[in-house]
Amino acid sequence: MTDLKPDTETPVLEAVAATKHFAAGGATVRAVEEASVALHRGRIVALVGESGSGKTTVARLLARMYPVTGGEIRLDGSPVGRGHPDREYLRRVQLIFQDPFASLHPGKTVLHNLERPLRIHGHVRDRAEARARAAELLERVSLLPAKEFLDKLPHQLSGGQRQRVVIARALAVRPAVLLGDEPISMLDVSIRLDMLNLLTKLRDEEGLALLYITHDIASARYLCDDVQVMYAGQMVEGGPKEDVIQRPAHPYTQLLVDASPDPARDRAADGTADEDGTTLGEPPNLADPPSGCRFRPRCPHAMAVCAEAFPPRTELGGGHWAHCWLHADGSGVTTT
Amino acid sequence: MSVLLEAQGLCVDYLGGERSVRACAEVDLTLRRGEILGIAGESGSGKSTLITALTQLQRPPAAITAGRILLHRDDADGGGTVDLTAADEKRLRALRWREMSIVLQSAMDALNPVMRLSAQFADVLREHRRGITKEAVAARTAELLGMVGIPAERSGAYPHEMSGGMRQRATIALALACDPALVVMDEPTTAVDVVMQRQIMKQILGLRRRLGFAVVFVTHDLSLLLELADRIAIMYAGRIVEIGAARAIHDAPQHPYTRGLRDSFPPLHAPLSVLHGIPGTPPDPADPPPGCAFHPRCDRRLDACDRRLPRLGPVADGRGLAACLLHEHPEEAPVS
Amino acid sequence: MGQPPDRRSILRAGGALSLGALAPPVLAACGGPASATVPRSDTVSVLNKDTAIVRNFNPYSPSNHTGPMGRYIYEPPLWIPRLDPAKPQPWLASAFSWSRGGRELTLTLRKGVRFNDGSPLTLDDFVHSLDIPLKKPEFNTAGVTYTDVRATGPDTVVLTFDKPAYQDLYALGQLSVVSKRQLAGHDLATWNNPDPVGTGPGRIAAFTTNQVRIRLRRGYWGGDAFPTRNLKFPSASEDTAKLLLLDGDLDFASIAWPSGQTNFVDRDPAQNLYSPLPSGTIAMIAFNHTKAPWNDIHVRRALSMAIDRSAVSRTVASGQDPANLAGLAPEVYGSWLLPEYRRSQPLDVAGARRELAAGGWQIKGGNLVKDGRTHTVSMTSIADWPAYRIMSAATADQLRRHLGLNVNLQLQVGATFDSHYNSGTFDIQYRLYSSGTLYQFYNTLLDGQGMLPVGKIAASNQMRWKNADTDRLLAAMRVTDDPKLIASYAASLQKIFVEQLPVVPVLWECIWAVATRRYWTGWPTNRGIRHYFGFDAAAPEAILALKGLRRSTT
Amino acid sequence: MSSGTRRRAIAFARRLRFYVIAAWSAVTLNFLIPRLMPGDPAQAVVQQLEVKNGQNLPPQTVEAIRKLLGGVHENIAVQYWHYLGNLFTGNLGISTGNFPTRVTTLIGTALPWTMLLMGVSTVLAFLIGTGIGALCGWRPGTRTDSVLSPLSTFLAAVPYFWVALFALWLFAFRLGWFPLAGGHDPDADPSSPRYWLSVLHYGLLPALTIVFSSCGGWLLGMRNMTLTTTGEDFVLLARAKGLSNTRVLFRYAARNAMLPQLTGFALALGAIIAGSVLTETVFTYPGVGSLLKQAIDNRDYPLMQGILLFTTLAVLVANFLADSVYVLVDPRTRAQGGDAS
Amino acid sequence: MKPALRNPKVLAGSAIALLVVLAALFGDWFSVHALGQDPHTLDYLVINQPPSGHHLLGTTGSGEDVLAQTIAGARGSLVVGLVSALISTALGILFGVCAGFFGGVADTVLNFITNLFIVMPVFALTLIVAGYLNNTGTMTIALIIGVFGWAGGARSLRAQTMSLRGRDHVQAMRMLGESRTRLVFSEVLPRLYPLISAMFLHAVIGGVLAEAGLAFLGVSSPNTISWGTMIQNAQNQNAIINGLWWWFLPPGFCIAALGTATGLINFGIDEIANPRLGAARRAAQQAVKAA
Repeated sequence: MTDLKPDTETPVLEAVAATKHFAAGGATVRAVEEASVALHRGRIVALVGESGSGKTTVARLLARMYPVTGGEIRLDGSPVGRGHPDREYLRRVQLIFQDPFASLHPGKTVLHNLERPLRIHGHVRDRAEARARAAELLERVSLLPAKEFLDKLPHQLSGGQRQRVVIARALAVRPAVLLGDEPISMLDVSIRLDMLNLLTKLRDEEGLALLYITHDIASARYLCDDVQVMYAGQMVEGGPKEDVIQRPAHPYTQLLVDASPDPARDRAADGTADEDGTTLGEPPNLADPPSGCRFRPRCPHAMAVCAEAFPPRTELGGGHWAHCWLHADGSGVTTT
Repeated sequence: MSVLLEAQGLCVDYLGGERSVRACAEVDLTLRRGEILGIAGESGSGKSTLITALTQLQRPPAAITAGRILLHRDDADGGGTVDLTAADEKRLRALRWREMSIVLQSAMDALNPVMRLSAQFADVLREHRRGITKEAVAARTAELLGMVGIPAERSGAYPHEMSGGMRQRATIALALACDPALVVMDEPTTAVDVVMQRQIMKQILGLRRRLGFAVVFVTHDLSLLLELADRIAIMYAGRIVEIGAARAIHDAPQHPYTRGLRDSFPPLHAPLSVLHGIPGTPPDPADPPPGCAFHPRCDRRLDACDRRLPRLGPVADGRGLAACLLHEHPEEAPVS
Repeated sequence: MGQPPDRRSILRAGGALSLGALAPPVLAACGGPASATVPRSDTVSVLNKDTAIVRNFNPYSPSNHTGPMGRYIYEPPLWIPRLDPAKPQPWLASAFSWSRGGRELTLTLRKGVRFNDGSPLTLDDFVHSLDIPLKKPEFNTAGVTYTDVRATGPDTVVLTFDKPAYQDLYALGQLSVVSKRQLAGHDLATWNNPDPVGTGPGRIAAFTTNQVRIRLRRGYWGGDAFPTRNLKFPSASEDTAKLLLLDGDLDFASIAWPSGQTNFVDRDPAQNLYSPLPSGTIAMIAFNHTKAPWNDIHVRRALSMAIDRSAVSRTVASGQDPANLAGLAPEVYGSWLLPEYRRSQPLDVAGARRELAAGGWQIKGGNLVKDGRTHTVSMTSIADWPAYRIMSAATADQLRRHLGLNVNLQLQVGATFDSHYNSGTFDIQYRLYSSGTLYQFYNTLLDGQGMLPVGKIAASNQMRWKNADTDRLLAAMRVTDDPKLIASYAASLQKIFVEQLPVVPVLWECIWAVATRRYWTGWPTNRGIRHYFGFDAAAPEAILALKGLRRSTT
Repeated sequence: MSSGTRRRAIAFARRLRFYVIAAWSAVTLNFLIPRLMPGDPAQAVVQQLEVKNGQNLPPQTVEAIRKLLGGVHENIAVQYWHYLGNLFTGNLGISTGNFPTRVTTLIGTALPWTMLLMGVSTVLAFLIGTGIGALCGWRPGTRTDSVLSPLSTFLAAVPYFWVALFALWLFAFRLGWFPLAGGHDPDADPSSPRYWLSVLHYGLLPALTIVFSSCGGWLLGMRNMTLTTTGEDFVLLARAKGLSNTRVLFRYAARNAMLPQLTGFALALGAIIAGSVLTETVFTYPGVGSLLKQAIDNRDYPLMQGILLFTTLAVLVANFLADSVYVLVDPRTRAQGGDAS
Repeated sequence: MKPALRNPKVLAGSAIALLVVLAALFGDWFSVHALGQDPHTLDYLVINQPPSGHHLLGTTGSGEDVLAQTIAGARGSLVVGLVSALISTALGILFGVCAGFFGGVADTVLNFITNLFIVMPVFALTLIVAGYLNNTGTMTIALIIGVFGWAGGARSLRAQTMSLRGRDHVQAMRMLGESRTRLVFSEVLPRLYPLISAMFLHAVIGGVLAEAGLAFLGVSSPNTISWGTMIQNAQNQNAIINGLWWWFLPPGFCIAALGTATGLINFGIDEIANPRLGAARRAAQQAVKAA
């Protein structure tokens, strides 16, 4: 299977048609269906979608926190096994959790938190070396003066500082890929940008491949190179960020962009007819999803064909693609 | 428009064994009938404390230690002015929900998990409309749910049986049950998705237009307020640092913090540039810096900023109020 | 009742008033006299400490809980008086005689006896009753030893024994004579016999889980001279029984009461009675004669001399006095007891030391040492009975004080304690010993014939005492009914017992009589005891004791 | 919603499977435990007889008695098979300590007393403790709370029988307000109203002592749960609605705070038979606890087995009921669908 | 540690507990040398004496010094409490944490056993087994109490562990390549310490109470002086009926005091872990004062 990619380089980490179903109380929750995403060295991909869209599941599949039901995960082009990842894998792929307050053991110092990965992966031999390396890591995430932070306990740090420690800890294993699961959503507004700038720096200076999961399109646009939009477990659209955000092809992407707060938006133009309280419905129950395109019940352009099958991938040019029957009339190269 | 609610010199302290923490300091606010007043602030800014105090719902160890809250009642409701801080429990109970109601951040937590929705509506209707018939309760419940786009038959559901968005809309409908003059909303859209957030905002605007209630809308998301509120108050470290019309806050923020906050939101459509949030971290409410609490993070800091507490006063061009020495001594130049 | 209200009834009234507000109907119903049908003052109330909660009067059940009630329903062929067990008395058998050198016993059935259902006691019933233990050994709960039962005349029955059985009459005092007609068609292994038919004066009048009422009938063969026809047997633990006695709800209980004199009698000396009655039972120290140093007479004597028996008695404080040298209670075995053994062993620490020295023993570090070998002293006692905990602890304390011996005292529950005794896996045991006749007293304790090795469960001579003289004397005693011969054997056995000290008698064990004279007097006391009463009495004694009661006049 | 119904059915089946396996395990354990212990029932019976008779029994008699009382000569597998078979026919065997009474008869006689006394007092303790606990948790720091909460800690730690013995001495003996022993007036005719009133009177002191020493635990549990619950948003909202305090307390705070208490209550209800040993020993109450004590004293295997079985089944049934009640009072448990993270 | 020591409840509770521990450790020495009383000495001259200068808490029915016995009883009771608590806590951790952390088949099996022990009539079983194994000493009693008493703790540990297992910091350490055993010991267990210590304290007093109950029913070790056997002896010799309050009250009171102590410590820990509990009270008091 060949993919047309703007970048011909082999992706560091890739999910190919990854599917994940969970068994829950006698039902099957179809959390992710044939989702593909490729992470390249020195590029940031943003995965955008509402909560429950499966974007976190994709990240965890990439981190191999649980096995795929279908499809595969490839590291440096070669498929990986289904079991729990070995240390080799974890040395290449690291995941950053959403909540910096819960990600650090509350009883352990910053140093201890950084020392463990260094030791596990054999990057240091003794305490002194660990301390030095840990300080370096803190400097890389701009926690200065680093020495002062080493002996602090998590509760003595602010949310932003904690998230920096979390990132430093992930960097300690010297990974090639960072998977960020909404890494800034729990932080104060005023410090979010710094965190995004830090991630940008890591991409630019260290060539990390980054997956940035968020529901905030504006921050995705600020940070990433490419955007992929998920809805109810399915990838609906993707491509270079400005193509997707400024010229969304999929009705869901359009809805998402329209709904996002934009201070620059003209309020006078916003007195829309929606004020009467009609609603656009809600995401489907993934234990019993609609057939075909799962956005169909909410889609203003829904057609008969939408119920029959999930639309194929339509290339819209410039790496921009969408899964939507509106665009699947042969205007682009279709693959599955 | 006439004034509905006034807070004068309001102070709220968290009483502790040896030292108390002042969460809200000398807050002065005026809310007019039918107005949407946004209160924006980051975690620890005292915004949630402020609204629990405004609604007299503060629980130990929080206590109002100074100031008044004046509620000016409509002639239709008997008229007169009530100082909520001095009203006894019985008096307050009579005012609650009829004059002021509240919508909390998480509807899941705010609704009693073991009561059907209808029972929670009936509870409040029976309390405030003595002698109301069963049929009337059912009819009113259906009407209220209809206003937020929930089918009446869903009233028999338990909270956990509804989706997050539906729950949140239900609590908004519940808040409107007794036609209050004031609805206080504490981050009502934080727990829902962007699309649902947009819907709820539109519904609030629409309902406000139809029913004429005033809204105090509290959030950490200034970008949201800029689209929704008529006026916005910015809180920092327990104090209001700036109040002004939404447009003015967006176009010409007077306080350095407001400016920083506004610039912390990357644009959705405007050209991208590298942005920086506000350096440093928000202060610990238990140990605020002396003088202006913002001075350690301020890039336009003056010499006196760490000594003198700026008062909230009119800014030079009369576009609202700000609490910053820059406006008290406009001639003095920034230090750094 | 016509008495001025005492403090208790005033208090009770007060309680009723203050509780009245809470639960008026309860107290209105329960505050009155004990019974509407039979006044308390016309009832003899005796403790049933063998709590029966089901109506089980099957006399053959190995585990029936008829307790003291059964004594008024089922009667035995013979009465073995506890105060002179060597002289069995006629009861349902009006006469008995030995023949064939003690291998045949002829019993004559008493005439005119009727069961409590009105039917007459026939020879058929009598034979049937005697035959059941033979046909079904599992129901031989009385422990009879005859091998054949035969009716030989209109009112005579002959019991055949394998060997001379002069000393085996005791079991006939335990046997219950039953109605063949009533038993017919019932499987003794499954039948509870809820309405027992017996020759005794009593009938079950009411049965509840807490109390059994017995009504005495007219027409009892032994006469109608009972002070009342109403008996009741409330069930209670011994602790509660004491409260019931103090409250006057119980007339009589057979329970030990530490400091009973001060805590019961002294509260109301006119009414309350606490009397430890002699029973022929002793509290003793038993030695394992297969083990050194206990097989050394000097050690046994030294131990015996180092015990201050009156101090132990005072510590136990419930009435057990020091036992005499022979361990034979004068009230029970008085006719055999040698006068020189009537005294108790006094405390003689110097003597004890001399004995140890004579045996070549030293005490080092609290242990017994001889020839370079060290022996620790391990004493076990029974945990179930508080008196034995105290007795053994006090004895151990004294050996420590007087001889410097460290006694390692262990308490064990009955089952464990006995199983160690029976299999001979013990050093010293502090235990209760009781046996019926004088012969049984020595035979069970000391008979060395067929002695079992350590580890096997023995039913007698568990201490593994081996003494040729003892065995010879016991064998001779078994086959004679000549009182003179028996007396001489008894004297010789006493000598061996006192001089060789196979066991060290410490205190008498008692049967206690705790009674109030509120409604009845004439209770057995240690002064002028005639018959036992209550739980520990055999049927004839219980009936006779009841007849001896009189209405209280105070 | 059909998938929901199916899920519920599956969940129910799973629960049921647990109860069946648990019951079987309990039954087996009850069979094994007495048999793994040293000593045998005949020994105890013979010993008692010998003490009573004052002489030893002939060896063949002892052997015969051992056989009669179901000595341990059979293969244990055969015994187990018989035991299971008998269970299904409701035959728990014959008590050796009360030979030849059936175990079912004994338990049948004793069970109503225990159920009455322990059942009523457990419910009372639960209601009182939970009620006061809710009030204390609702208004923490008030005088009632600051007296009652530490007091409950103390009460929960006092040995029950110690209190009971003291109460017996004070109220029954010194003051004479209550009878000293038993479950009813032994002189009253069981069909008369006086008898039934006496049952109340006799049960009052034991019940009060139980309530006294066990309501502290409920109180503390409910207090802390209420305190936690009053911090919940829905209680805040209920207050904001202007509902009366009692309504907020009962409909919102206590109602939710009580949910965890119910599980404990079910366990307590199930445990009443086992817990009755101390009470019934102190008050000579004619219930299963006294019976169990007697069975242990007599090494009465069949009776012990029977009581254990009853007790275990009681706990299982109580748990099953609690599960069911929980589903009724907490709608969230009704549709426990799985969800992916 | 600091907030714990500042909490008055923890302080009071610890003080009582410390006193009991001291009595258990040095009680014998103290009795013999400071009081001049050996708890094992039976003095028939001073039976049932009320408290006096010589016998500060009077004597028992066998002439033992009640104070010396009460002090000696601390060891007996505490040993049962501690040993049984150690066993039940260890089993609780083993079953609860393993089931909660490893999940899957291990969880199914372990959780089933746990639930089984929860529904088994534990006190009755303890009573029966202890009744059979009598005379085997305090340790056996403690063992039995511990072996039958772990299930409740295991259940809450399992729930806590399951929730901890899903916490981000555990997942994060796992993602860093930490081994599962190490995760249990360094990430999960330390966070369970408050729960485990509360469980342990609870189990200690549970063990002491169970031993007392068993002693009262006559199935505890008769050779050891514990508060339970003291009450049993007092009861056996009719201390209450005979009005010997000085014999009957101290051991029960000591048990209650130890129980209160553990309760107070648990309370205090709760307040520290859940500040609302404590703060609410203080604030309410302040508010009352202010008003």
